[in-house]
Amino acid sequence: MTSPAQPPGAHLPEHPDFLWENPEPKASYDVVIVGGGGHGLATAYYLAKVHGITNVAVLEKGWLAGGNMARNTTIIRSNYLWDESSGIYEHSLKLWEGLEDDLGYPILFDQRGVLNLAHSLQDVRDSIRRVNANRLNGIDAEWVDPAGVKEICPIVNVSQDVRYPVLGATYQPRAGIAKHDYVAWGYARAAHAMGVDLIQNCEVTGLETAGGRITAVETSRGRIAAGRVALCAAGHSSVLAAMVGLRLPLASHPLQALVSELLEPVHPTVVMSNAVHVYVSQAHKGELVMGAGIDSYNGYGQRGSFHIIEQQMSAALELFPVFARAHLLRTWAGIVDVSPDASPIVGLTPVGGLYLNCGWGTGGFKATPGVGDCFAHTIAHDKPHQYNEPFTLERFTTGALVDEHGAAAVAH
Amino acid sequence: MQLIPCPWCGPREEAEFHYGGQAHVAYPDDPSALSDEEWAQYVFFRDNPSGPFAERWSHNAGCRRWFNAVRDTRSHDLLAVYRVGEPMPEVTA
Amino acid sequence: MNYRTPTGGAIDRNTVLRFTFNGQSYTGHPGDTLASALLANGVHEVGSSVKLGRPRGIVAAGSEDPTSLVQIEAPFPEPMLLATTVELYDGLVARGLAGQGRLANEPDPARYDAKHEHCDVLVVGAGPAGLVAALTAARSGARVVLVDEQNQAGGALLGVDEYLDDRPSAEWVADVVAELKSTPGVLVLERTTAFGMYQDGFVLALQKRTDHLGFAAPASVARQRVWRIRTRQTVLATGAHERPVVFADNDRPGIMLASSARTFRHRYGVLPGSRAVVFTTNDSAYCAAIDLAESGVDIPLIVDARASAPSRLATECAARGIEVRAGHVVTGTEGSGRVTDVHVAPLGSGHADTVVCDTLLVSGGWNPVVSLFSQARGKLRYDSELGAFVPGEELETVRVAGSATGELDLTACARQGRNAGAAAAIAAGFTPSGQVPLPTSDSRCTARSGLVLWRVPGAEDSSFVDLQRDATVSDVLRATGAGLRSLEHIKRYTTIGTAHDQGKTSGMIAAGIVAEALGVELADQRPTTFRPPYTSVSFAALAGRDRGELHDPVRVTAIHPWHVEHGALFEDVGQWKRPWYYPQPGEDLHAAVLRECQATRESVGMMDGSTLGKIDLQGSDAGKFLDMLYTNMMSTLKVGKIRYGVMCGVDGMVIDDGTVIRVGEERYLVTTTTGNAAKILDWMEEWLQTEWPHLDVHCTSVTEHWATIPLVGPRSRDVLAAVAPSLDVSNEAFEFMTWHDTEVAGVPARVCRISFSGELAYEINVTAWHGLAVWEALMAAGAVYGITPYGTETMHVLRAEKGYPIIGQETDATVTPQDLGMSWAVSKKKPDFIGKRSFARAENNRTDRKQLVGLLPVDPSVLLPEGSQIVETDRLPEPPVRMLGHVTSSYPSAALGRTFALALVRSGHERIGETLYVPVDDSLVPVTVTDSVLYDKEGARRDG
Amino acid sequence: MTADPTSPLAAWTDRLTFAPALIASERPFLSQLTVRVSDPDAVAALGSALGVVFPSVPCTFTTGSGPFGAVEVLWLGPDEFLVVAAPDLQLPIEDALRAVPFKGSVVDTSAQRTTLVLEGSHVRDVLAHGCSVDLHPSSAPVGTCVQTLLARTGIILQVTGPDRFTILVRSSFAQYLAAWLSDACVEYGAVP
Repeated sequence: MTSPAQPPGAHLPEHPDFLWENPEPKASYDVVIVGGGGHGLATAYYLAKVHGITNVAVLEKGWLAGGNMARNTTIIRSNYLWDESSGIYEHSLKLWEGLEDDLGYPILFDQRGVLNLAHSLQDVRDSIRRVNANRLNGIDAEWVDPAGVKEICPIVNVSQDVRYPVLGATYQPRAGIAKHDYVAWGYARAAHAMGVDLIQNCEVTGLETAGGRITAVETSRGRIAAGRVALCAAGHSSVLAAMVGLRLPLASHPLQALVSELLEPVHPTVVMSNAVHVYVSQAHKGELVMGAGIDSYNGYGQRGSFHIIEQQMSAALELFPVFARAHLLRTWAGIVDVSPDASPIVGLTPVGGLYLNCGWGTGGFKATPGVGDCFAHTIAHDKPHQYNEPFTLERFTTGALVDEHGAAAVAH
Repeated sequence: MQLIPCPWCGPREEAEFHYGGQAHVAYPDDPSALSDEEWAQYVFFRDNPSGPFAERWSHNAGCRRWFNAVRDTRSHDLLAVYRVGEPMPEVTA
Repeated sequence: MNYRTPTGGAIDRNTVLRFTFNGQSYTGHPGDTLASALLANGVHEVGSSVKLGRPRGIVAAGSEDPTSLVQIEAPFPEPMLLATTVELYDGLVARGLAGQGRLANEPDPARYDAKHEHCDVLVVGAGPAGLVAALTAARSGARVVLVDEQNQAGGALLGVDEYLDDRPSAEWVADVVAELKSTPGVLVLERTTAFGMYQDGFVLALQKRTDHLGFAAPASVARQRVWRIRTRQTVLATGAHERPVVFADNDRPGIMLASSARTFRHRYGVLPGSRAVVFTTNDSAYCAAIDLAESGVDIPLIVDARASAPSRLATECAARGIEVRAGHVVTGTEGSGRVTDVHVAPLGSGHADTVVCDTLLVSGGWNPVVSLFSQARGKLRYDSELGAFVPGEELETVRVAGSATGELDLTACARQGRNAGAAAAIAAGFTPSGQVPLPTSDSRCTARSGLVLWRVPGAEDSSFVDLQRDATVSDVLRATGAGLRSLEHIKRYTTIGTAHDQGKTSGMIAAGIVAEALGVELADQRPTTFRPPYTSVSFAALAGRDRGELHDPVRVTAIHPWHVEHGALFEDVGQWKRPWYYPQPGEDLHAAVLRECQATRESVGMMDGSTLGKIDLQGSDAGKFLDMLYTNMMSTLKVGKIRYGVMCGVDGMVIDDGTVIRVGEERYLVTTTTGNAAKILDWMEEWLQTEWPHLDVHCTSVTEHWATIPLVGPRSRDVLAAVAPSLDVSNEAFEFMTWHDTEVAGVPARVCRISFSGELAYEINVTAWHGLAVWEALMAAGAVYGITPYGTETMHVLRAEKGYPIIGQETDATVTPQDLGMSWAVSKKKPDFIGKRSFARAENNRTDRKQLVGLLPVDPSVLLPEGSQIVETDRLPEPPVRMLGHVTSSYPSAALGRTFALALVRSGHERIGETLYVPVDDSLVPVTVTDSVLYDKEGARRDG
Repeated sequence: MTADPTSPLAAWTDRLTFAPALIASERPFLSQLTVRVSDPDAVAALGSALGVVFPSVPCTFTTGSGPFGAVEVLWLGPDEFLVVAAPDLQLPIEDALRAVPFKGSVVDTSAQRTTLVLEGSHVRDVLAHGCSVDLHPSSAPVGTCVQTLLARTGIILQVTGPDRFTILVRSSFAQYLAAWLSDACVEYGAVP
């Protein structure tokens, strides 16, 4: 038995597959990142790697990557409508493409493509509009007709004799999926290796300011002085911001997802359908991973309503009749913070040294490398990176919104 | 699926209701007198607490009445419902 | 070899069922599961493991089994079922799986449904505790639902040969069930698994209704049903699962939980093998040993990890020639498929003996089934004596009884059931009548918890923690060695507990092994979260009957049958089916639409506009209210007149448009777009009820009360005159933007003179009941003019030629009325209206906003694809290319004799006359920017 | 030239017998008026005009008889009622109601919804497949009137007898409802 003073497992030898240590927090850091999910870990990694800032702590109230990172359906794509969104998501996708080598860690990034189905004439117009915008922005995108959909994903029911027939789809071949835990662990391992402290079971209970500048964070493990503080706590951003009197245009909602048991490969790509509210991929091991629309009400309870799942299933079976006898194995919910224009808020705040990264709604996972890089830049230079410059808090005052509801109505 | 106690129809399943976000956000008396910041606060910014939250619901599939509720956003438990115009009741979460 | 006992078991020995497994033919009996039938035929090896390909068998007798995954191939392919939960039927074809199932290629012909059920007391589990709880509640007069996942009640009693009150336990069970089933207000659901527990007493349960009938399942009966149970009070009598102990090579077929072997013996009349070693940490396995020995199984040895064996049971064993070795453990097994030898050694260290056997029965204690309790947000507590998490608190509406609490004595379990049933009934407002007598068992094994032992030290690479995930003790140590400290991380790193069985038997052991590895106390650890569903549920069951034509309601107008009969193709607009166009033989979309447009512009056309939203507003403040909702002034509208209006959200973006008719001094009728009808009514109610309750206005939807028929074109006046003889249709008597009540085709009608096409046009409104007849009357009256029905596509072309936007096509939540060129519809006089303040924001005052303009391809035969982007230069630079906007609508025009488009273009209003470029495939199409009104700019045609 | 009316379920007329599960029948062309009023005196006066006491208890309906014969008044909301009477009375009833001075509104909504009567021993079972409201007689006695969802459509549901219900459904959803009922009754032996 270990003595109570030692943290759990402190007696263990270092393992060849070592991921990260579990240090006691120091009294002070140059940068404290609140939230040890994908975004927090990626931000720490790029701060260390790109900007040489290594006196950094990532504070996580539970276990690393145990929030939305642990609960998402891992879809990665960059086929957003507006230039601003294309910029940051495509930046992210390019980083994904080199991430396994960069981190030296397997993340099972698999560019299997994504189909976004259109079910109405207006869906078709919107889809073609987005494809054209994507191409001019240098993003791979094509419009495929129902036969093309069938060719890419043979199990999609493209019969025109159904309630909401598939009229076509946009296709982004470079889109794909990755293994979310491995992504988080890869970043954590690499950040740790460069000297970042990863501190779990450390809940931030207060933010300390002096003269309009952040000075420290209060935590369940004591006060930690900080030159700069970066908030990366998707779902709980409003609660943290409120600690310095900052009100955000966010609502935190449950977002549910589910998996089936393991099945022989049937689904070679990722299919999303905003109109019937479902998105599906088949993970490497064989389980079908599916998500739905968000639950309507604000909630921090990490649970949603089952009728959302039932509706999602009836939609899924219309699109994929072969799923009838697949079985639901596990359901869960994350907490997504949703902004009025379905775009994130990434940048400076009225409090000096306090930086905000929130409002990703359902799009956070795919942005992980991109926002990590841009947010690290923002923190290091006290100035936004070009790709997060449009995503200010001020846009809600000026009206310069980046309305991505069309791209994010269902998510992801 | 939660039961939501409509102040008129009694408890009904959540699917019959429409969520309306934060309650007691009054339309400004004179929007033209507000600064852009103040107007943005009204249009876009909302409280988003983890804990009791006064919010609006409409019994859409039932009596179509809007009402207010205090709900604990951590447990999703409804702590109180009250009619529009009534003050927010004291609740213990 | 036949392992069926000569007697015993709840099977029908007189009936033989034939089935095929892994290509071999076998027989079994009604009452068998696939697992028991396989065991009866001596088949232990079912499939192989997912990662290592090791042979895997049958470990447990119920839904907790971690290994017996099978694929059903007939009657219909179904993946990943447990052989232990598949009831045998004649003709079953199945095969063992290596971790992955196969989906059918063909559509599932079965029906599925859901049913709501309400009760005062729900009891989950029909073992002794659940039965007594249900009976107690039922006798109080409460509405009771009892669900149980087995095909018959009894729970743990099904797997033993105990006597209750001096008679076979089955008789006691049958009596209780008979009383329950004959009590009004009681519903007993067999083959029904409560899989999810949610807020406010909402419990979901899956009933397997026809699977056990195999090929004989009636097609008209839903195969599976999701019960949506809403209960005031719940008693969870969900029982306990026996758990194994982890040791080297603990995964071979033939290694089985001791109580499960006993279940196979007593419930199915099947012996697990001919020579079985028993390895236990507690008393309960002794009963299995004695039972099996009495049934003819050679039991050479009981290996008891405890320092001393229970003396009475040891004596009984000795009398049967069973050796009991206390203080010993199984350290490993041998066998190329099924187990052939086990290694037994003293706990700690010492010489290992090898014992020959074909079966190894294991008991490592009991895990109360707390999944539903945890889903109900009940807190769990670690019971160190039991080595398991147990319910740690009482909830107001959820009680736990029986072995789900950790209690193992039958009478005590029943007492808990009685108490819980009574308490639940009282809490639901009922008074229990009398006390249900508690049964007493003659069981040999006094239930005591034993030694908590997670694993026997040994070869870590072959000590399996999670048999289905092939996760071993090595994997756990690799995870802790990697620096992982939380159970959740280790679970994810090793995948323990995430397989089909969701860790029912492995979860607790994994937690114990992790705690040992980390040197922490389990009591300080938070158990990993239990998530629904408790057992897997087919997608089809969850989709229920919301499939095919019932997937989402198809909304149709009163005139719909005519459209169908006349060959219309339909467009989905929300839930509505709207005629898109009416092709004549040989016509495609373009040909039909050109014809429809031409007929309408040159003579007369008509369409079914019934889907338009219509809202009746009454009250002294109706005008004031509309002035707040619309950007333009409505209160000044005169009775008898009509005005077009635009609505914005508070953010100043256009949300809807339509016409406002002033019906009376205090009465208006407004129309909305088809897709927004419900939203706009809700929008009005929201403002009225929550913001301006002092206003005297009431809104009532009349969308479906009225059938609406726009009659359009230069001959529309003639057609109208023919069907409305009492109406003066002259331009003077019936001006543009006015309405008249009259009779059309002999029925009361409101005729509005409005135009969405630029032509002379009337909109005829009659009750929906008369819509079809009036439509036919108009067709008849217009025949002489070649009246042409047209659909939404022609409607779109006609309005686009006039530059009228469609909300949702020209707009996308970023467009203001000014952007649409509708500053004329934005009141300068009104002090306020919804959205007005937003117009003053910086972004709204940029000069380079995207504005609605017309585009004429320089080549008049080129049709721009809708959704095309627009650029400034005739050559594309490297991406990202600056985009000026996009094409919102684009059509060939009969009236213009060319193609044209509408587009949102940055600084569009200033660019009129400029040439811009539209990338289409690999070319850039030059286009000229024009005003958005392309047809009849002077508006000469609307008066006919 | 007078146009004949067609009811929303005209195409289903011969297909509404879902025996032995239940018997359904459309009662087309009933006079229906939506009344919005909250002042209790006005409510009483409107009732007097029709010979029926308006329901004061939420989720109930009342019946009465007066100048327009048998009239039902359904509670739809705290200030909203639906007056239902025999066909062809909507205009005189509207006039009679308008003759009462009150703050509120009267709207002829006769064709907005159609009416289905369901009777039979399995009627509760069938409804329970799509309706989450507890229809047990102890919770929903005769006289109950709820607006709720049945499967994926909104309905007004009246309990009019021990095994008898009346459903009012928006006209455009009526065929969906009929198809849904037809399908739900298969389980109870009806031949689709």
